[in-house]
Amino acid sequence: MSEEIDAEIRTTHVLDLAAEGKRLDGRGPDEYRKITIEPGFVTTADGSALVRIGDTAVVAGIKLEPGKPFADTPNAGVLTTNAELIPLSSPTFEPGPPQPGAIEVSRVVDRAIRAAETIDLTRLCVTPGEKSWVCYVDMHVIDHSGNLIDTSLLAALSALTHAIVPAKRFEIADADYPLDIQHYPIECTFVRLGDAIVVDPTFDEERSAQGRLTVATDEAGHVVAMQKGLIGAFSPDDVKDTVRRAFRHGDELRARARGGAP
Amino acid sequence: MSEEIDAEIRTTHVLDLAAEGKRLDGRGPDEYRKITIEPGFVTTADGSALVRIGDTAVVAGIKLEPGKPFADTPNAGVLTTNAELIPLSSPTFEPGPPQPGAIEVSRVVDRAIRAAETIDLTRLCVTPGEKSWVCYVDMHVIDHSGNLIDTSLLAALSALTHAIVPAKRFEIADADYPLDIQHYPIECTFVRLGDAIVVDPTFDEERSAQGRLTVATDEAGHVVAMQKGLIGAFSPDDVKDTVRRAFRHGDELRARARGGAP
Amino acid sequence: MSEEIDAEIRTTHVLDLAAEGKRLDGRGPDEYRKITIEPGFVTTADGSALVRIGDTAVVAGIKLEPGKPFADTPNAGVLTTNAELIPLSSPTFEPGPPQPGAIEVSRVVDRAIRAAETIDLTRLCVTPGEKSWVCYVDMHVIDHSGNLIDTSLLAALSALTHAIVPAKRFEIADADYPLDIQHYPIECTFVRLGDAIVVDPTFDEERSAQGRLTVATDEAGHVVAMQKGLIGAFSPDDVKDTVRRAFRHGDELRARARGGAP
Amino acid sequence: MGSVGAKEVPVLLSPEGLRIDGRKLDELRPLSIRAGALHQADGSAAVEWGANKVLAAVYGPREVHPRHLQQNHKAVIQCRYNMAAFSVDERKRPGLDRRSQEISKVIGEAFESVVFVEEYPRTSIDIYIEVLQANAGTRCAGVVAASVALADAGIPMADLLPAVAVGKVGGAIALDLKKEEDNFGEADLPMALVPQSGRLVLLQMEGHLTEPELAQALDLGVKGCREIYEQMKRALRERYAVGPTAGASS
Amino acid sequence: MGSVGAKEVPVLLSPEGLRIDGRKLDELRPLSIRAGALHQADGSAAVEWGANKVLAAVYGPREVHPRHLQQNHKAVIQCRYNMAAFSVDERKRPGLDRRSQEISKVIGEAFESVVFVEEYPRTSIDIYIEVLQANAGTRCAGVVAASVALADAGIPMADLLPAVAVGKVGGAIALDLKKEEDNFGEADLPMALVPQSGRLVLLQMEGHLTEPELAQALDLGVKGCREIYEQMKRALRERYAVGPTAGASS
Amino acid sequence: MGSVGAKEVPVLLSPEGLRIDGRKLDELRPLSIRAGALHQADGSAAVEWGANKVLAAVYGPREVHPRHLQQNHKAVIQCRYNMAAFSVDERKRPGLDRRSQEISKVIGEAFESVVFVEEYPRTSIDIYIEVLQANAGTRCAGVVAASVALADAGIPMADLLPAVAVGKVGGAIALDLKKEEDNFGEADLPMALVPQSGRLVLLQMEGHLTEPELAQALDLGVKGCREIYEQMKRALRERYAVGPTAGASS
Repeated sequence: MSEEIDAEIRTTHVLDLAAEGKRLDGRGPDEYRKITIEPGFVTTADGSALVRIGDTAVVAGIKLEPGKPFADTPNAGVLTTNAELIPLSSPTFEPGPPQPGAIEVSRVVDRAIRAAETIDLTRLCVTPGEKSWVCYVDMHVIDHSGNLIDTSLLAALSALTHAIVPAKRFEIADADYPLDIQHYPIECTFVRLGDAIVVDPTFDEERSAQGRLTVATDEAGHVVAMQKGLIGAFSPDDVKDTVRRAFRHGDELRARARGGAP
Repeated sequence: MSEEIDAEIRTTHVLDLAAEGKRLDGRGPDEYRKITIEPGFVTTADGSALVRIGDTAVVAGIKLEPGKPFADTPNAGVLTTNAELIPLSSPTFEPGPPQPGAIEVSRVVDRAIRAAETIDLTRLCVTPGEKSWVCYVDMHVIDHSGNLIDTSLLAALSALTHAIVPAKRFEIADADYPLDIQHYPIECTFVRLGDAIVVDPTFDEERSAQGRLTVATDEAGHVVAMQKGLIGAFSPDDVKDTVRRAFRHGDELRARARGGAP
Repeated sequence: MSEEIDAEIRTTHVLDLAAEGKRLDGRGPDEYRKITIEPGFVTTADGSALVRIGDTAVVAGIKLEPGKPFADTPNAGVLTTNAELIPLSSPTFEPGPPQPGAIEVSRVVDRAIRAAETIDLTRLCVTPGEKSWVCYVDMHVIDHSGNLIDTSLLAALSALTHAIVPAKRFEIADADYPLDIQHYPIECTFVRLGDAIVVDPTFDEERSAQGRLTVATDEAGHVVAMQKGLIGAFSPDDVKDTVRRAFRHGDELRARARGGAP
Repeated sequence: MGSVGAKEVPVLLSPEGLRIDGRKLDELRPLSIRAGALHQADGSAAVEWGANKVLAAVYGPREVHPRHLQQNHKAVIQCRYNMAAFSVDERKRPGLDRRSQEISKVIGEAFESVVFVEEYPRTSIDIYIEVLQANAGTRCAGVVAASVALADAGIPMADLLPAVAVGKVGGAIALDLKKEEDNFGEADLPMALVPQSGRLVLLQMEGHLTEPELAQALDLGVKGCREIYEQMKRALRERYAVGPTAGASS
Repeated sequence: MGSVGAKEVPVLLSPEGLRIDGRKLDELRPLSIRAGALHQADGSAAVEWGANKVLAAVYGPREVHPRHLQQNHKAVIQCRYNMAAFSVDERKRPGLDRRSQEISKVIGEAFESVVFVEEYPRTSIDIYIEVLQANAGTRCAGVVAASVALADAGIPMADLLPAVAVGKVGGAIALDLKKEEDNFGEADLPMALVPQSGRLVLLQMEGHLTEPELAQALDLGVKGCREIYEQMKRALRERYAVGPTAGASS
Repeated sequence: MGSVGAKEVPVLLSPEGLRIDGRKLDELRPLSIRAGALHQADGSAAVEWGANKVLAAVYGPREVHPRHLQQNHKAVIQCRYNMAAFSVDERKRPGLDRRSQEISKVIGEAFESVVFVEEYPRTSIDIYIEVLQANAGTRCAGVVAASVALADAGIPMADLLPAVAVGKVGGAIALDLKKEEDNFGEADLPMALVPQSGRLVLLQMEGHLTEPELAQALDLGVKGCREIYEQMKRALRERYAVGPTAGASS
């Protein structure tokens, strides 16, 4: 019960600050927390990265294995994206099958990667209709202080960018080779706090939010995916304004994901 | 709690009426509610029907897909019957895995279709031991006002009767062709209400019942399946009498399912 | 609640007796309950045994079926061990998916069978990389009065010892032949009751125990598996002493399992 | 029945009217019933019937689990019919398949028709049936075993529930089918009888029977149930004459 | 969209600017809405929209199940969007896949943004959407149906929620995509509008749109929603003018 | 161990008695422990041990979920050991397999042997262990990490639990096996020690050891645990000397 009251007090505080154009951690409405990217974090993966945005941390790992293409896309490899919101990472997550929240993160990240045509799936075909690479993108959330979508996609993209296709190990080619990245989608998430719409929400801001909006952009000036979440509403003008901001942030984050340097 | 008392009052009322040979909706003990059959209701299915018995409604859809025959019947296709008692259709159904009630409906309908040899499964074999048609019969209960078994089987039979094997789409033959129906099973369900045994029970009658008995007959004068359900008992003479009544109703309903006309 | 108090009283009693070097059923600390082995108990299995240790009873059944070898062991058959702790056998078991306790029994028995190289899996290969026998060892606990691990392994071993590979039925060879047993692992389980460490615990002793230790030995003088379970601790000297006792018991039980005679 | 594409149907009935195992049409397979076969259960029984081996255990009246199934005015009966992985020719995956769930339901309803459930409000009476070796007729063997187990547990009931399947083999109505008869026969009709009222609380059927055949099958089944009833009572008398004994096997 | 390795893309837009079914870019498919289509539900609606057939039912406010989801200061809204096995070309396995779970979540959140949940603390309002026949735009059809079902159930809301998807086909922004347009189009953007506030409570997007295209799509969607809004109100007026009628089909 | 049909066994021990990575038989792999590595958990630790990367988090004492597990006289310890999909060579399906469930059980029991659970009746102390990168010995790394996480969370315990696996490679008893040694070695014996009492609360074994070898392995393991114990204490001193720091990696 005290937990519930505590949450209520924090919500009020977050909203009061927002009304004055302020945020709990002193950031401006259009400012991300500190971002660090550590590519190659997991050597058992074919590609990996540990990404932190503020106190939120996600480890993404890529695994490539030979499999069978889908019947309706015999000339293409298979991409499988999965986010695990494990109970280690937050007092609000419970053990058990994936909850709607975890499924939403998986699917929103998956949508951006897929719609942006991040990897050319036809290049993952080995024998049409028979054999193709299955590319697993697993995102393991290890610390949840808000904004899981942006952190997870950034981790996935960084991991993909450095991934090596283990063609030699599986005796499919004479040598391993880097996974071919065509496009670099970046997701930027905003929440409404009263009249303010702020980027990169913390956990407390998400809990206080009156609507969440994620916009994924690519490096060529396209919006490739969007997702409105949580209880709340956005006007079309809010959306247009948010898209503009997402393009600005997208360029900066994209450079980070591609380089992997701080 | 008021829900529980309400149910008890209704039960008493149903039984009191039955003792006078009456039913809540004015029907005689051997009278079905109004039946309507709408074949071809779902165009995405290879065969379909919307069947209503009174306020109960079931949509059945047939899907035929190439698959593998079972090891012990290499020369036969595969028949799979499934009833979904979705929570949309009744306040008593909950989301989640199929409950025993849904499984019973599926299996009792399946038993009638299978025992009657409704379709000649050997004609669904493509290459013995390797490839055969899998015939899915999916029954989607959308309004549950009692007597799901009879409604579901009638919907399944009507859907099968009009089903087309999509042989061209799957490049197995040059043209699609109608599914071959050999026999026409009909299930008639009765419940005991005190000394009375009435056909086509409503939801309230099922809840008040002291036993339920379903008899499936074919057009050639056979009983092909039976199922006693719910708490309650029937004497052998009750059963014999019920079988006689099931044959009478069977003929009438069969004509409806075959024709599809009202 | 009275159930809980009852358990507490029994625990105190068990520990008090143990302090005097006594046990509830009058046994010495290093004495097994009466053991009976009934091989061939289930004729539908390819090998089977009903084993009782005191009031604990387990039926093990072996089934051999053609299947596919694992990719990393193309020249070997597959061994699958499963213990079912069905609710019939104890008031403490509930219906549903396997609980950690059932999984532990399965895995500890499996570990002993596998580590001891009980059966030569390479002899279960039919066509390397393509076809091999899958050997299912199913242990069905039917009466749980303590010491499920020892009883289950003894049942599994007795069943394997008498198993016949159904090569003729599956048209893999012209005749059936006995499964080839290379080694005979035996598991001996001990629990700590205060300062005493007693073998073959009853249900009440397990519930009172301050640690459980299982030691599996083979006929050639090896420890092949161990498992410490329950809340409690053992000193290295306790373990060494227990191992010595396990070898002694192992020889006696092994003779029983191989012979199947009382 | 209805085994599509089956290779060849064996001769199920000799010219003399005898069945593949030499039985007459109205003859039961050998049946042995032992009450109190298990130690942990509040009541139990082991049944060997032809080549079937079936155990039943009863726990309760006890707390209802899960809690929300509790009923204010009566005990709930929870029945679980399960087959061991090795009980059939082709290994069965552990756990309840749809067939087992259906059988659990109809057996539970059969017992709820005779147990005086209103005597134990807010409790659960749990019936567990385990098939260790199957050879047609396991649900009936399960009902017989569970019935004796309930009596062994001291649960008050209107009556015991003898049960048997009747079928049609080689054109004739026959009592208590064994596996080959069930596989290649023309009909299968399992039933459970309340002997004192003469009413059926379990009844299922699959196959092809004309109306007269069905009537004949019902009558033959009732007759079979009455024979089994005597053996059930005998098993219970033995149990209480000689005191509790142990062992699931004979 | 993004159908990797698809064989050949059909011509989705004629030289005259007409779509494969002859519609103009800003034209909706035929839409019929019937309130009160089901008997058991507290409120219901059947929607046929192009070749989509979707049902919605509302139960509640009622007891929360499972109990631990109950909230002290408001009703919880539980939404379940489900597709029948036969509703799509390739048979769908029964039960909620990940796509259905995501859609259930965003639709539930959309309705929680307009329903006056604080009026019914400690209760559940359950929204069930069943897709019987799918042809692109089923989540929007589901929102429209659920909206009318909620009104039919008498649940107080700030407004109805018209919904529609906008997409990009043959290079042009188009309203209310049908299946071929969705499969081979360049973008898909489903949305749900609160007409009185002009705000969006559901918004998703996938594909490729430039910033100006996105702005155009939003505006076209809002326009489409306002048209649909009129039809929704008409359906509710009909329902209460002529009294309850039955039947999921027209 | 026991890798049936494995192609060729590498030389695990050089003539000089050195192991494939140059270690001596009683030498540990490099171990780094960082307390307080996570922000959300009440206590946490990151362990890098050879090529293993393992995290542990502790939540509690807090409400028990699900409720019926609550105990009146003590806290329940719920332990979940999980491997990330990418932590092993062949991708692991997400979720707990049977191996993980067994390990979760024995680790939970090990901690319940040292945590003063009776101080927090009716609560749950939840231990989560996540293996991000695996190279043999992950359960021991998990115990070490969880131990430090419990201390970091301020949970009162009789002692920390150092843990290590001993094995047999190339005929010799060796401390702290790495993956190739584990795969091709002759035995594996993981253990966890209560240093102050000198007793073991976790002990498993698989392979082939004679009685004298087993005794030797136990003694070597205890020695290894005592080394690790010093590092665990150092990590906790560092944590409280320099104040909380962030970051799962070094």
